[in-house]
Amino acid sequence: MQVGLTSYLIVAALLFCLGLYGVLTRRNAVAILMGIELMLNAANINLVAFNRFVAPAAVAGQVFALVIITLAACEAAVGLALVMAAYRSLETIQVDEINLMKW
Amino acid sequence: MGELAAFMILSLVTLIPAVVVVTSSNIVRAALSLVPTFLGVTGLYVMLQAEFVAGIQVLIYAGAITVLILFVIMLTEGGTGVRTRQLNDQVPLGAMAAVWLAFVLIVIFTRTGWPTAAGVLPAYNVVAVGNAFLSDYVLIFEVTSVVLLVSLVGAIVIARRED
Amino acid sequence: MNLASLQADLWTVAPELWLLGVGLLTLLLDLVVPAGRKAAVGLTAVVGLVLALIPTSSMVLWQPRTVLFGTYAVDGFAVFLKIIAIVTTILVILSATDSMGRQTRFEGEFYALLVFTALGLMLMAASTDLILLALSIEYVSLTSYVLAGFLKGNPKSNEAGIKYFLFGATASAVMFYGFSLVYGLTGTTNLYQIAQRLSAAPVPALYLAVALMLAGFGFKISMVPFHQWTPDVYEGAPTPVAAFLSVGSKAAGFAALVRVLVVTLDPSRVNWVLLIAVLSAASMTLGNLLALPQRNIKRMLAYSSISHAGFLLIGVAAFRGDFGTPGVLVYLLGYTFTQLGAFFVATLIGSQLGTDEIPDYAGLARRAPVLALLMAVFMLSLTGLPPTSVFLGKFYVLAAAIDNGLLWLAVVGIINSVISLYYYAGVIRAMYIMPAASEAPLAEPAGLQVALGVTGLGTLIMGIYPQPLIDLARSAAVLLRL
Amino acid sequence: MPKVLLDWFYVAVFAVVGTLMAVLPLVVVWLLAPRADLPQKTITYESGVIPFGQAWAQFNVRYYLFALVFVVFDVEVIYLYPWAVVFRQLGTFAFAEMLLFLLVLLVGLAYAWRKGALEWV
Amino acid sequence: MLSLIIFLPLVGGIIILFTSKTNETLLKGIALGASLASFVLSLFMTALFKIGGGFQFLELGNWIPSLGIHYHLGVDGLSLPLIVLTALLSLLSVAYSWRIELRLKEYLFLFLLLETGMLGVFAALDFFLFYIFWEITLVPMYFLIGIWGGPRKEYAAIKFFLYTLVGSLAMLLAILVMYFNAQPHTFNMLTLIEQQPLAAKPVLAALAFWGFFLSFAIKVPMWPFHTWLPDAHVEAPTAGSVILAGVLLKMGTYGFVRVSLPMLPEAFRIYAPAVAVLALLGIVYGALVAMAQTDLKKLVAYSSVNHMGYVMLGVASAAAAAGIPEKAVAAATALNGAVFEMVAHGVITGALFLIVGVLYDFRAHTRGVDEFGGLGARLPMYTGITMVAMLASLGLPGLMGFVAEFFIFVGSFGIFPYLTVVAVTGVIFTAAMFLWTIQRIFLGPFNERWAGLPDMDTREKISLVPLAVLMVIFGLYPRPLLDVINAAMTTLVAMVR
Amino acid sequence: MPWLIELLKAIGLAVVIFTFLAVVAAMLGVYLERKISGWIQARLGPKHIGPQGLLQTVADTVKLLQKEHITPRHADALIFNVAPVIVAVAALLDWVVIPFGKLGDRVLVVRDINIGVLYFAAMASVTVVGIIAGGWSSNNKYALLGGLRSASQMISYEIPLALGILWAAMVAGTLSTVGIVDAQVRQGSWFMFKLPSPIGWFGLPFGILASLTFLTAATAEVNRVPFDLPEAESELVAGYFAEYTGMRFALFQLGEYGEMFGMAAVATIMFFGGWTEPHLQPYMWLLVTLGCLVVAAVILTTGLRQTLLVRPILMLAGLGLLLSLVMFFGTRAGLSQVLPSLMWFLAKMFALVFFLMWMRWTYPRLRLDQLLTLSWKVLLPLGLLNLLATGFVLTVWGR
Repeated sequence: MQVGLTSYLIVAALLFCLGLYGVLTRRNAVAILMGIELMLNAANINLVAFNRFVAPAAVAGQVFALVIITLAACEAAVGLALVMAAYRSLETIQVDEINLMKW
Repeated sequence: MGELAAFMILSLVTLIPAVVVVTSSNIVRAALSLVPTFLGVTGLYVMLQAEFVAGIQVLIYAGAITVLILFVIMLTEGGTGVRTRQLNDQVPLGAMAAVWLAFVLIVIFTRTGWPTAAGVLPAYNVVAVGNAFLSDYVLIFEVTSVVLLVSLVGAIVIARRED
Repeated sequence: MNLASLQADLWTVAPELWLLGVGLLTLLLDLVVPAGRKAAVGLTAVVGLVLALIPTSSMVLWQPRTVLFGTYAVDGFAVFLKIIAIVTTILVILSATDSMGRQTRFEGEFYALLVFTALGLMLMAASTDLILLALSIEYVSLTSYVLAGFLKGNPKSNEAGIKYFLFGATASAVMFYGFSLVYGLTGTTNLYQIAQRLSAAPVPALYLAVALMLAGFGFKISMVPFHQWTPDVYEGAPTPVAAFLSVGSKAAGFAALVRVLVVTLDPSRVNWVLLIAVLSAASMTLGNLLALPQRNIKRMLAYSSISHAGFLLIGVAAFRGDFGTPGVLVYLLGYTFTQLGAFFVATLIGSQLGTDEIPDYAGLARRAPVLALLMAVFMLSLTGLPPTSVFLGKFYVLAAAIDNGLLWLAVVGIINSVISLYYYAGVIRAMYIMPAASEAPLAEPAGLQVALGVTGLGTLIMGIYPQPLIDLARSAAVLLRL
Repeated sequence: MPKVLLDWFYVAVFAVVGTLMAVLPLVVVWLLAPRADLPQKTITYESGVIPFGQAWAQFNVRYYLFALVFVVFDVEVIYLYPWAVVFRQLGTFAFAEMLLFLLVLLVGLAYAWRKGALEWV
Repeated sequence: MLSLIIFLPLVGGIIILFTSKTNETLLKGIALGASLASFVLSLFMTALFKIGGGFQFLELGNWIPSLGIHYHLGVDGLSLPLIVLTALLSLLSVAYSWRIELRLKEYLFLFLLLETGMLGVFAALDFFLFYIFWEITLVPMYFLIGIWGGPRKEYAAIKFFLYTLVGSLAMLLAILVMYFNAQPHTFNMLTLIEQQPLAAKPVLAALAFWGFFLSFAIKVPMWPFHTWLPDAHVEAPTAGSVILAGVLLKMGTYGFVRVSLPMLPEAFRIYAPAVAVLALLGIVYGALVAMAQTDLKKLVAYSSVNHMGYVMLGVASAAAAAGIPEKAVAAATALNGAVFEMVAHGVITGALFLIVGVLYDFRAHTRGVDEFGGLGARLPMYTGITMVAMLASLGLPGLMGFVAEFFIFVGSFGIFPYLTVVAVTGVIFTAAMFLWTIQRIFLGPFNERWAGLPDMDTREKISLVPLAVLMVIFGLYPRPLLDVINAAMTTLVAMVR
Repeated sequence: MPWLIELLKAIGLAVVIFTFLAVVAAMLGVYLERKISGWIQARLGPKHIGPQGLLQTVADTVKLLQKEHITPRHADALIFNVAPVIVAVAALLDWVVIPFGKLGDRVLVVRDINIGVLYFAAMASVTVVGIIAGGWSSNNKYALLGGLRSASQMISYEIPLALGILWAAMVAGTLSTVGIVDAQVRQGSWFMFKLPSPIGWFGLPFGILASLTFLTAATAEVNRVPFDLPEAESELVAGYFAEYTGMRFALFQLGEYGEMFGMAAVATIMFFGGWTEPHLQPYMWLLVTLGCLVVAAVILTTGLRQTLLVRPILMLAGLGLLLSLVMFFGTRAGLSQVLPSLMWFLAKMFALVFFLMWMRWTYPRLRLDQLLTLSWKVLLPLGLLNLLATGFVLTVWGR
């Protein structure tokens, strides 16, 4: 059996769904962020796989993946800073306990 | 044959720790499980002949983002060692959503005829990436620096104390 | 590499480069300006932004084209939204010069970040490349998270920041996944090439990609069902930031949405018109219904902004013909003035009275008659009563809907307009009808006065004599299509 | 197998073998070393004092600030790698591009520096 | 000239905004001056008006040319009386409001803004402009009710606002439907009448018709859209009620005659019976409910429902006869009656509300019909004017109301005979209602509580006497007014064919 | 079955290199460290087991193998065990890309990965995770604090480290380690001294700056004095491995020394020409010979002879004498390669290791704030500027 594009896409899809599951079920803000990172990785696998199989002539997919990695890093930096700030003033990072505002 | 085996192993290396990441009741273990996941993804990149991205994946994801996450865990609730409930009440819902989405995605992916082209990737893709960044994607390249700058400034502002 | 063409292209990004310079200057200036005089930093930023308007607006009538290897569009549409972004930023900075200094010691960074965000919004409006689009959307998101959580001493602001971040990052991740599928279906990241190649793409995957991408755009424009963050963030964020988010991010989000949908996706292959129409109706209705019971003005404006997003989506769904795209632009501009004005009043009340509750606006008509009058005008404008700017916008999008045979959507729109009257009138009622708790007049800081004046005049002038703006929007609606 | 894959095949083998060889002495120890389950032995070391409280509740945002600056500059560096490889073929313009890129980030560094994010107090 | 009439009040209002709050006399003076100027100009215009000359005093200017929106004004025999009526009632209301103290500046500004809006509605010949003026009337009215109104002012104000906004937005849709079906796209009402863009598209025509219908019917208000009216009328300050009943309601019927009838004749013809039935229900229901009221203001309010029913009956009849040559005369008659009734009702009901106000605002502070009694002897002047107004309202021959109702019945009988017969019985209820009211207030045993009640003062007389005189004059000699109206209506009916 | 052959080759190489690391880097490294420290501190160091105490570390290893593994109470046992393995394996993986020398036309390198130096930097960065994991899983205040401090330091110095790597990569125009050495061969000199034409020898200051940046960062990266703050025995009770005993502890040591040797190797490759022989004119070698002779003579003839410190220096001088003489005659004879390249590589690497150890025992430990200031406020700007200046010189000025 040949390892084709679809195989990679399926792995990425599973990773994406795992990440989504994490985002939906976690209480801890940092854990949610980890779920998000998994989702971003899934997107990157897609991009690199497509680059390899769909459009190998250029490296657009790889460039895109690099940009997403960059953004993931920035997101982590900013997001975790927010988590720290929240922890300092609210003394929790469990998102379901961060609920000063309700409709 | 070897390729398939490698692919299977890498997939498992990616996915099994990922399951730990999203289910472990110990947040530090979850965070540390990110490392094998990222490395597994690195392996997949390598199989896809994107070794530059693979290197960056290790450097940034495993070496920087994970560290950052670990730091924050240490500095907040993980550092106290207190085991708090990690999952909320949406577990069945989330599981259903994830499984359903996975099903949909896989069905669509397997049935879609992707437009595969036969060409080959540039042999030395660092050079290709460099050329892309410095010519075709020059704007993206420059904007990236601004994004980094604002992230830096913003995160510093947020992380520092007000007094 | 063709150096000559690149140098020529540099002129087309002159406003962006200028803004980058202004941002850097602001940031550096903040390092040397002593505490207590940080307003000077804000003023520098304002001056820089005003100057940026000159090169930007000179581009309105340029021949549409893409520059920098096809990654960036110079068309009227982008330029129009750039102008909105810059104007918004100017006004927000002006409105913040009074109150931010008292609330945080990071005032200088605040202005700098706003300038940088304006840059991001401009990029978002003009990106014609998926990568650049993703980058700029995320760029704006990142600064927005920071701005929302800017007041670290304030738990609500913290909460706003963290919620915004978690929702936003998730939405971005989903959107990137969608982008990756689009790339996979076409093998290119250039929107125009995508447009050509998508015509042969398999449909189910295309639907999937569209749905995933809509998550990201929907988040930016706070479209149902990606709207949950809106009220909490608007309530918790510093009021000028809430104003900025409700206008700037939304405008840029629409820019990106319109570009992706209208330029790249042939509705005959993915029936996104119906999808958008349904989402539009849902946004309008849900936003309105949830706005009804609100007592906090920022929360109310948040829900109302969801509903306005729905209205704007009418224009997107009805993109065919002479009304859709210009309608979105006109609506956005009108909404910009009005919504900003409303938030500025809220800023002033918040900083003077320390409250955001609508009942605390009681008797404002006596304490600050001009302010109350302006607020009344803004509220009526948001309802969509003539002769105000949002009326014109609503008129336009409703016209577009009818022009495109989406009569049902127009009906939903007007029903929602009526519902919205109820809560907007609630503010007027508080200001004019309810008795005042105190008769003491309110101080009105200079920066805010200027900002309020501009928004008020904008709201009214656009309502009374919109011809120049309509001409502008029409020429701007020449969205570059290949 | 293409050369690139072979390269990384070696890396993988190295990782696996290395792990095995690192675990091997642990196993040997497990087999050889004596074991005596004295409860005192597993008390964490705290300079001879009976430990109190959980490991670490102290809160110091400094660590985070450094990690944060690190992440940003680490990302910056990944953009330097491809540039370093190709800039001589692309010439002056590529250099100017990188100059702008770094200029922006140097402003960031100046900011962090001046605002004391790089101080350990 | 027309622009001057319309915008003079607004100019006055803006001047008021920039005048010191404390100088009340000046404020009042400006307001009075502005509305007086407007009124005088409207009279002047009337003098220059050529009967049967179609639209006159046309003004056409570019406004938003890229959308085909123009600043387009003009008057014909339909709008002229209404404009004069508006100017007159506004003037009288300003005069009546002399004693307002609470937030005078805002009050006067809003009032003048309202006047501009109303005048604009009647003069606009461009749909966009029409719509804007239409909407402009809502806001000041909301404030007038909300700030200066009675105990339930907030509820009444928002109810009024919501109802009418539903209507106007429906109208906006209808306007847009018209716009997009015209070739070229235009908002010009005259062009649209000529083009009949929806003639060949029955479904769209029906939609547009119902859109307009909703808007106008709420404004009129027709049963069952009338529920905002009693609240608004009762809670509004006196001058507000006067304007509301005297002018705002006419905007609805004016819309039917100006828009629905000529632009969508086919659709209107099809649905005319339904409209007529609703009108009839309004007539009967209005009268019956009014009879049951003990609150004087409410009573007058419901009588408005009743009277507007007559107007609508006339209009519906005319619509039903559209395109049928042999019924053209009847149609014209009915329309003449309807328009005349609009003017008459404006004058009469305006007067009635002022009358209630006289009693309530500064004297008795109650409007309970049953609390009075035997005032006739004590307040002769007041009683006299009230009697004239009420009798005019119930359609006593020789007074204004009679002429109007007579024409309506004559006209509509030829078209809806059965309905008309029922409607005529409605007149009986109306009469009964007013007579009973007169009896309860002015006749019967005197309630000693009101022993110190003074008669009307000069200002009140200035407000009321002209109206009473008008009722009598046009009751006895309706010809000049009728000629004006008739010319327009005949053209209209001819055009519809 | 070509892949099976490759597999066996890979396993073989892995075993060899791991053994090399364990024996040379860790065991010999520890021994050298103790010896050199002894020398610098004017004492003898290990002496009793084996000749000159050479077998001391072997004995220590045997001892460690018999030690009981204690897992602290409440520790996370799994992570506690995995952490040292991560560190050790990361150190091992560094060696995949390091070329030891040249045999004929074949470069002695496990694999010449085309992103070699990037790979190296990536592997170095993984170590941090292991250290934090180890510090956290011990459930010990000191260990956690030590782990965090260590991690802070390592990440702080990763950027200057990367800048140093980038400098070399930029000058060579490739990321491959072999490519970098080849570039130095092509221009005939080490990057530390000479840049490609048209700069040539004017590149000296840039090269020295870059190599200093890299070496400083490398020292800090492997937590060595003056940057050994994280494991300061007196303050933090050995830092993140406070709770580690027996072989687990040894694995950390292995990782650390492996990493140190790796750094030295990479520095050799990037700045000191890797396996290449120094190409000096014969008379230069003669001068070196004379220098060594003079040193030896001065020591032997003056009172310095009495001091304890002198013997190692004397040994070194003797070694230098021998070497330069061989080189002199070799080059005179017209040999292009006088001594095997592997030897040159090891010599340079050990020289650097020696340098690092020398630093360790000469300089006092920095305070944490000094340490971070050095990284962020000195090395980072300096590295960046150096990079830019070199880039400028290479492209713009050079044209």
